[in-house]
Amino acid sequence: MKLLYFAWLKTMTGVAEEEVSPPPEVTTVATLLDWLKARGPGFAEALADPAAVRIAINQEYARPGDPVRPDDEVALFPPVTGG
Amino acid sequence: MKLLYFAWLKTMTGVAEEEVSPPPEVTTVATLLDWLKARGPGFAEALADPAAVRIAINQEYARPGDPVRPDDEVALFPPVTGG
Amino acid sequence: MIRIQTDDFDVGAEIARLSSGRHGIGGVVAFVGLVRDMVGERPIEAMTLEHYPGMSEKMLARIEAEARARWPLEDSLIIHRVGRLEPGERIVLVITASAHRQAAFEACQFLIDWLKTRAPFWKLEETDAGAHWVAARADDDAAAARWTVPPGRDPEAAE
Amino acid sequence: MIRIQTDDFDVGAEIARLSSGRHGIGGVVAFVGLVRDMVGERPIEAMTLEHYPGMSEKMLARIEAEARARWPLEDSLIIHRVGRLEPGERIVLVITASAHRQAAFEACQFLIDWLKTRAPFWKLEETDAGAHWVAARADDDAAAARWTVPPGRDPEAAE
Repeated sequence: MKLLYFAWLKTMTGVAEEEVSPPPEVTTVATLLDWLKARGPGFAEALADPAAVRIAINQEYARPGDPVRPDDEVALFPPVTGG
Repeated sequence: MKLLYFAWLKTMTGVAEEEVSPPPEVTTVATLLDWLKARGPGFAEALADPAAVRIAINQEYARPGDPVRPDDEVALFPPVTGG
Repeated sequence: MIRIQTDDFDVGAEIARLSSGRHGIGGVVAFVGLVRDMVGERPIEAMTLEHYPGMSEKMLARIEAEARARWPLEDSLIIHRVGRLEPGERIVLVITASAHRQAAFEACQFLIDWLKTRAPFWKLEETDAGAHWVAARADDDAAAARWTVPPGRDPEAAE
Repeated sequence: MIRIQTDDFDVGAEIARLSSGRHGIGGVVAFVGLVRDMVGERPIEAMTLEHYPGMSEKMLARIEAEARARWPLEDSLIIHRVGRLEPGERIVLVITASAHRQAAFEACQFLIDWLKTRAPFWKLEETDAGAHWVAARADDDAAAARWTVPPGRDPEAAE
């Protein structure tokens, strides 16, 4: 699974892009976030407030209950501020 | 009194600009229009529908009851269509 | 600022002039009105814009002042052309600049809506059936009526 | 059409390109977003626009398609810059062209409102107190919420 981090999610986790192989119990956005939070204090802090984090699966906005699969591209980023 | 005509009021009356000296009973926009209508068929036709005619006195929109004075500049034109 | 002219205008240059060096501006909205080639089913060959010199400048300046009083604009510009124009040619330009986009959008719409119902300009259309003066549009009146005016502040007192 | 680029754009040239030879266009509305020099009381030295390559193009294209489905537009254009920009520099350009001005105004506002809440771009502001990521604005959400979407047609399904 490819993970992408943008804006302060990139700064706080220290990661822009990575390949991960989550355990089988990671089947949804919500369980993926729980697994990521346990990876270290930067991740725990960055993902502490789920309302502040937007998720896209294969470049489509996703909800906490949406399924994630091993070959997905999952992006984590704050609410957008362009324009 | 200086009269100005624009758009189809100019075309129908055949006048762009003229100096007139209306009789003393012409004291308002409404009485001025009545006097002008009596000047000939072009004027009568052009001024037949008062709702289709806008009046400006000294370059300010005016109402039928507003006073007109001998040294005024009075313009007659249809509803505007610029922009 | 307002200008009435026969010459064409340069939209990009006018936006740049209005916003250059003014770094409090976050959003600029520009409206450009163009001569269309059809009126209903009938092709238009050209259009002649007539105005009431003196009053047209006065009304544009007053409409602009009203917009500046209602919205926090950093700057604004109205240019209206007069004379003969062919399809595709620019007729009018309205630019508004503000710290935030909402004020710029509202003021720009207000300016063009009011200009279309209050500034003394008239269009003569040339078609293959001859030339005719364009009739005022009821939807322009409706658009202008959206911008409700407090009593005594209407720039066109008669309507 | 949509473009994401580091280079500046020429507003006048883009409006001319979009409207030239298309004589059914009666009104063009352009919005230009600029880098302001202050955020609250603090001067901004520069701003860096980051985006999610791939998804940003996809979202802009979808937002534009939505506007074209909702309003009778003759054409439209969105250009969004990325990279480092200083106060006064242009960030974004949205142009809409229609036979009548009302559709062009509404579609232009819709495009910038939705772009600001759905297209994956982020601003990093540099001030004398250091660099910080700009927080999303509640009034941008409110502006986007005006454009009520029929169920199942929301381009951002998650919100």
